[in-house]
Amino acid sequence: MLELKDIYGGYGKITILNGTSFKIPRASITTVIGPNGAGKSTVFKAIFGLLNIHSGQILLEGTDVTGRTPKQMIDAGVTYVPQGRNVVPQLSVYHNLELGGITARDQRKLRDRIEQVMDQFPMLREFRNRKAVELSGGQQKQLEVARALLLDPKLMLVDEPSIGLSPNLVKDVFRTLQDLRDQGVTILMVEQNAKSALAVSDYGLVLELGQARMHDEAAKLLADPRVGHLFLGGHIDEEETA
Amino acid sequence: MTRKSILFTLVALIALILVPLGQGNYIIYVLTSWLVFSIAAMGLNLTLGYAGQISLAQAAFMGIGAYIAALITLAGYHWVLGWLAAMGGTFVIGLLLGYPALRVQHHFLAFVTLAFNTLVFLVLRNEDWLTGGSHGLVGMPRPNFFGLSTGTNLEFYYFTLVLFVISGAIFYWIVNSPWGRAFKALRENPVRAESLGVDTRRITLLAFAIGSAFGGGAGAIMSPLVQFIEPGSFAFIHSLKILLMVVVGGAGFFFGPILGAAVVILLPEFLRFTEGYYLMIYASLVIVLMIYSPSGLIGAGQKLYARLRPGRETRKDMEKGAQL
Amino acid sequence: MSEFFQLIVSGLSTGSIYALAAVGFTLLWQASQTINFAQGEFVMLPAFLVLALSVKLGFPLWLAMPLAIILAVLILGVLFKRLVVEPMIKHGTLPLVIATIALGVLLKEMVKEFYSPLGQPFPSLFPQDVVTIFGAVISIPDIANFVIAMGAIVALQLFLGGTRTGRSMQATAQNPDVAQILGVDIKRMVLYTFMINGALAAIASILITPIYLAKFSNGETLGLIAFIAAIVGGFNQIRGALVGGLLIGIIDNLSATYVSAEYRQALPLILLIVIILIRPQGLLGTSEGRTV
Amino acid sequence: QVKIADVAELSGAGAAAGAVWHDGVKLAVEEVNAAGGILGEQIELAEYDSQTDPQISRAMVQKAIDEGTYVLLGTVYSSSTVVNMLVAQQNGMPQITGSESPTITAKGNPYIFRTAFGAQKGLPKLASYLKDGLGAEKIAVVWANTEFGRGGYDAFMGLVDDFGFEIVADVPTEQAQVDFASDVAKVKSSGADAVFVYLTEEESARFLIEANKQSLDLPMGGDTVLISQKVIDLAGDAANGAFGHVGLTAEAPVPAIKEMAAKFQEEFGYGADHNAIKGYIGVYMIKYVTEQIGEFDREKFAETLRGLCLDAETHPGILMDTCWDETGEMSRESFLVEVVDGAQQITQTLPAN
Amino acid sequence: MSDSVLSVRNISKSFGGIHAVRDVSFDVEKGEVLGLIGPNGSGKSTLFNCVLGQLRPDRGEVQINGHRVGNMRASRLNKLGVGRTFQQLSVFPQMSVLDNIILAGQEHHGNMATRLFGPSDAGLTKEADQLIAFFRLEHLRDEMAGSLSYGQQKLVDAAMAFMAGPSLVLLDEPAGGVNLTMLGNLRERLETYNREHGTTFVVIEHNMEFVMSLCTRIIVLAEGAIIAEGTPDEIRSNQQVIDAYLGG
Ligand SMILES: Nc1ncnc2c1ncn2[C@@H]1O[C@H](COP(=O)(O)OP(=O)(O)OP(=O)(O)O)[C@@H](O)[C@H]1O
Ligand SMILES: Nc1ncnc2c1ncn2[C@@H]1O[C@H](COP(=O)(O)OP(=O)(O)OP(=O)(O)O)[C@@H](O)[C@H]1O
Ligand SMILES: [Mg+2]
Ligand SMILES: [Mg+2]
Repeated sequence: MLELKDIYGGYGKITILNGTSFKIPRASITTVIGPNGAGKSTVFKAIFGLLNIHSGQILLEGTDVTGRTPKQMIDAGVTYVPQGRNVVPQLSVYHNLELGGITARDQRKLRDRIEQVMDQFPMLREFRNRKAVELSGGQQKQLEVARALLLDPKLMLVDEPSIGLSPNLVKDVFRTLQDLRDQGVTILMVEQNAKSALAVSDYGLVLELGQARMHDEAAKLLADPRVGHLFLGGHIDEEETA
Repeated sequence: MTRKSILFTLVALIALILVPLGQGNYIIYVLTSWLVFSIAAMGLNLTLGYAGQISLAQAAFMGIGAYIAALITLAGYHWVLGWLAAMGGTFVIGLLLGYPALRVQHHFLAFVTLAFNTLVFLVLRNEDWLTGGSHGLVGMPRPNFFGLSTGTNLEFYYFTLVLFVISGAIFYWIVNSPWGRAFKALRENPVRAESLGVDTRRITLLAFAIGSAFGGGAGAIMSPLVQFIEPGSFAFIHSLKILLMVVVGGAGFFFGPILGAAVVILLPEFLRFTEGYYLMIYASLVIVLMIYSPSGLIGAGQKLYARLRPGRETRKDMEKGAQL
Repeated sequence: MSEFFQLIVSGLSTGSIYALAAVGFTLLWQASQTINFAQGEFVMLPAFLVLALSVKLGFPLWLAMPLAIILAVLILGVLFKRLVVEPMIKHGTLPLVIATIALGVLLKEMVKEFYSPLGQPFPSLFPQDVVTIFGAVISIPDIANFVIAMGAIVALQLFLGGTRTGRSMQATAQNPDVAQILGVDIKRMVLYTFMINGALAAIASILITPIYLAKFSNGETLGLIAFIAAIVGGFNQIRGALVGGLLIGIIDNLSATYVSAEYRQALPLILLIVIILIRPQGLLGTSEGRTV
Repeated sequence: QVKIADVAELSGAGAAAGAVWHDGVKLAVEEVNAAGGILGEQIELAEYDSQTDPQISRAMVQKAIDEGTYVLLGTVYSSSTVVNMLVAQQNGMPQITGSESPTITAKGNPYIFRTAFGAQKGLPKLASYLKDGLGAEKIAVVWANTEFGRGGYDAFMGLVDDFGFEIVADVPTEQAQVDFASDVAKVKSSGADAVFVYLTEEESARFLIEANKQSLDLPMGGDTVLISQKVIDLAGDAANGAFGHVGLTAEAPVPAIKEMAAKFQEEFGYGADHNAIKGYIGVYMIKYVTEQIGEFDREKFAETLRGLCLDAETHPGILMDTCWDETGEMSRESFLVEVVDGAQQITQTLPAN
Repeated sequence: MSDSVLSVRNISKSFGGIHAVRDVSFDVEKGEVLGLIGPNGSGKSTLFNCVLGQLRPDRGEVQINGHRVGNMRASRLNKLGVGRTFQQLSVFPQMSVLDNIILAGQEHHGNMATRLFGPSDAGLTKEADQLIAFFRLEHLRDEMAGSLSYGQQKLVDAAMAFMAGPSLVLLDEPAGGVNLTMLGNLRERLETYNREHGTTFVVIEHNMEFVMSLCTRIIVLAEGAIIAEGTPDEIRSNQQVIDAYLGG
């Protein structure tokens, strides 16, 4: 479904990704874990066309999408939920959702979809006419996740959805992602909440120093002592991974 | 200061001492007004570049300073008195102008300061009894210091240079003290700064007051330099000119406004040979500069420097390995 | 009384044109956080385009005016956006402000150098007939100015608030990063706003120049007034800019007459400072919401 | 070769006046050079743009002097001239200015000379016409609140008592003001018999247009600018009926002026006005005075020009008989003009005073 | 008034029709680590902002160390020893990490005059470096804070709250986005401070492991009101809390 081949890239002259390569299959959930500053978010930006890529290739279903703009990525069926807060502050909740579907061809269908996601996150319906900026941190995050669901994407890039969400909502979100996976959507997600994230994932990917270090089935990673080690301190040495 | 920057400062200083030698009166005059505007631009750089408070009234403060100094020297007192009064007066008025900044920001603040500038202009023009109205004030004497005269243009240049160096040193000191850090914090994130104990109110007011005092000081030098002041020289449009200096040079950098003032004042002189087109060329250059380097000349310099260095760079933590 | 009424009427007429300029100003702010200090020059230029087309190239007036509007949309909209705003939009307000100041100088100088440094008469679209109501003389151009300006602004308001394109434009204005991530073609949205601004400026120009005469330096006053009107209205609201424009037109007339002609510029400013300090978001503006 | 500097308002608010003045200077320089120059030396004309900014004009004068000029021409705007004349004076540089503000010759500067007389000389002529010709008593005064307008305003107000006028409306206006609605409304409701208008070109035209729009039916008189060709061009029909006193005009019934105006039109493609004529005269002043003293000597130049009279017959470039007094002020005949059907019409020729 | 560091009395705050906080009262004893949890939008951040002067409550009163803090500015509060973080990242993006952290301490040293005429780092470089080292940010010391990753910024943000040696710290979601190892460090730091300096903490957090292992007492907010209060164990097993917040 998605393949990164030896990506080098970064901010300005600084390279962050140093030969990142991995491959994820269709209709699966892959969770990326790794220390702060490992380059997880940077990988997502690279895929979504927000980063200056020096070399390497990104393949989406076999076609080369390196260097495409975000708009083109959306048209190709990719949506992205970035880290941090990303709502249009002065627009109402409803209009924010509507914007999420701005690229949709069929606007009537979009309206139905909005109703559906509002069922999923009842808070949104309650506050549909409030300005997004007035929502609490977690409410804004819900809005963002909901917005990314609207377009029925093929591939979802989700950067730490759990930040700011209450535990029951995190569970809901994970469940939703699993449902989507079951419907054939491919999901690439970053989570610090590694245990619960890996528990709902098919694959896990450890990213460190801008490189994919370990890539395996989620269950195996969870059981891997080196991953345990990873969460206890120190970093994976070259020999260990080799 | 690093060794490199000390060396640079010394070289620059020597250059400033040597430049006017053998030049005609006009060139010396232009150089002197560059120094004067540099001081005013430094002030704005503090308010705008460091503290992030947009002010479109720097010319008004120059005006207030110039008139205070002019009135005092015309009344027969020594210029130093006029200078101190100009700085003091503009400090206080700047403090008052800072109050709106506590309530409004950005374009609203821009507007309030713009309005203030226009009001100052109107008062200077309409209150003939004090300011001479649109005729202005003429004939301010150039001061003597312990027998040293500043009468000729060259003498006055050195006199201004001394004041420029003093102002520069004070400015450098302020922005490199913890105050400078507080100013920047105010610019970047006032809410957070407040929660960390920075009294943003006081810092905002100070940013205005100090910046204005620099403007007033510059004005006080301007009146014996030009020996004629009239309200039109301190109209709003001149505040834009000073803003141009700060941003073109590089807002928030020590040398920015000095360079910027050089561009705004000296560059038109170099372009003079193009006759009717010089303002067009000048304006186009400014636009191109802003496109190439939004952080001004300093930024452009850094960009060029970076271009000369080798291609890729790995971030420090990416080399060492980020600890978990 | 008739004097008072006269002042109100004249104020509304010029005020409506200030409003056109101010609305454009507000639009650019919304779309790209551009404080366009060249807005006055934007209003000055189209009149000269009309003159160049009709006087220099001999086009009939009915053709020259629409052509000039199209040219204005191209130059002040497309070109300005492509050449100046686009490369800078990422870098915040200040560099753009400076660039627009420089652009204002450039436009002024070009008109002066390539057309004329002297003021030029400008034909009026409307007959100069007057009607007298309650002792106030109202000219046909006054009425026409008011109606056209209102019409343009109402249409714009409907477009922005009522259509998806309009809302995409708003999203672009408020958070371009997010808009981009959602697939809004932000470049196109910004382009639209600049084109609309070009058209508004051209209309304002054609309406106001018969009275103000075409002169390269006209923009200095107009730009300032547009800025002030936009501020009073709140900067983030179209109808705010409308109210701001009208208010400035009237207050200026009244204060020049009843308060002090020497301080005629002062009163509106003082009033506005007070308004701003009492209502920091402007008269009709909405507050920016929670900050923490 | 002899170098002559012209410091003028080539840009900024005063460009309309300064650029025309400069063209007048250029025309005269060409003529003089074609006719063999001054004392056999060709004139090299150097132009300096004051940007209509007094401070810059001062710097430009300084620069012109640094770069060597024989005599200085300019500036037109009084606000600039009052500043830069100090520099010329300090350097002993004769300066021939186009400014008409009364203050300029009142400062005892021995190096300044006018090309047109100050408002204080012209306005009494206008005032007596207002009183005797029109029988006006209640006057509304509309003036530009700038150095230029202030001079005219003060001069006119000084006459009020002598002529027994009552000022019923005193309306100062801003530089580059575009909206004159309130000013006209004020005049209209003041009950004045006549209006005295002392504004620069575009503002005069805007005032006339607005007055026409509000159907203000009062005689409107001014000095030089109000009835200048430029204002007539700009204001169109609205200018009809305006009248005023003119020191110099291309329409003057003086053959030499007509001829000069025709040449000017041919050379630059637009009509000459008083500023063009002033610039033109300025150059010829340099020529005639220098030839009289027989050498290029600034001190002597100034000395000779003070108290000098030049008659137009032997000095055709001066266009009309002209005298300068000890202060640099000048005198010559002038005209009363009315705008009829979009053209200046001389109604009276007034003697020199 | 015994040892109560923070005392909140009947605070209410509403926005338009929304009652974000309804009549909330509680006390925090010196040396306590209090957890504040509750569903999204239950008013936790609003409560913090009311306590710390960023918002003015409609009703009610807050006392810190026995002082009423009604109209007190946040900077005054901070000088009285109250540190905080915001839910949304808030560092100074165009300042280096070191400068960020020094800034957080400098206002607590000397007065305006010494801050102008004294050393440019207010003598805090060493202290700041220690803190930087503790959060393992040495390699980023001179980077602009705005160019750090989310989690790194979060750590800088937290570090700033400690710089002034506060006696009461209010943290709004300190754990969000922070790597688990670092999170362990953060918890350790909190505990050390609490033990050695008797620093009192109030922590809003959705990461239950973090809250439960750190806090001595937990208050649960729902729809603006307190619905439960108790030790971690009590809360974990409180059915109301499970329904409203933890989920099945
Ligand atoms: N805008 C930027 N400019 C320069 N460097 C950056 C920028 N954004 C991130 N970096 C650097 O790139 C590296 C990777 O950052 P990235 O955001 O990808 O990390 P991450 O793995 O997502 O971390 P986290 O878990 O904290 O979100 C970090 O060292 C960070 O400091
Ligand atoms: N400035 C505001 N204007 C309008 N409503 C607001 C404002 N601030 C907060 N609210 C509302 O008040 C309620 C409480 O918000 P608050 O941010 O305190 O929640 P929270 O408990 O911190 O939630 P979270 O865990 O998601 O951060 C929410 O419904 C929010 O929408
Ligand atoms: Mg990240
Ligand atoms: Mg919150």
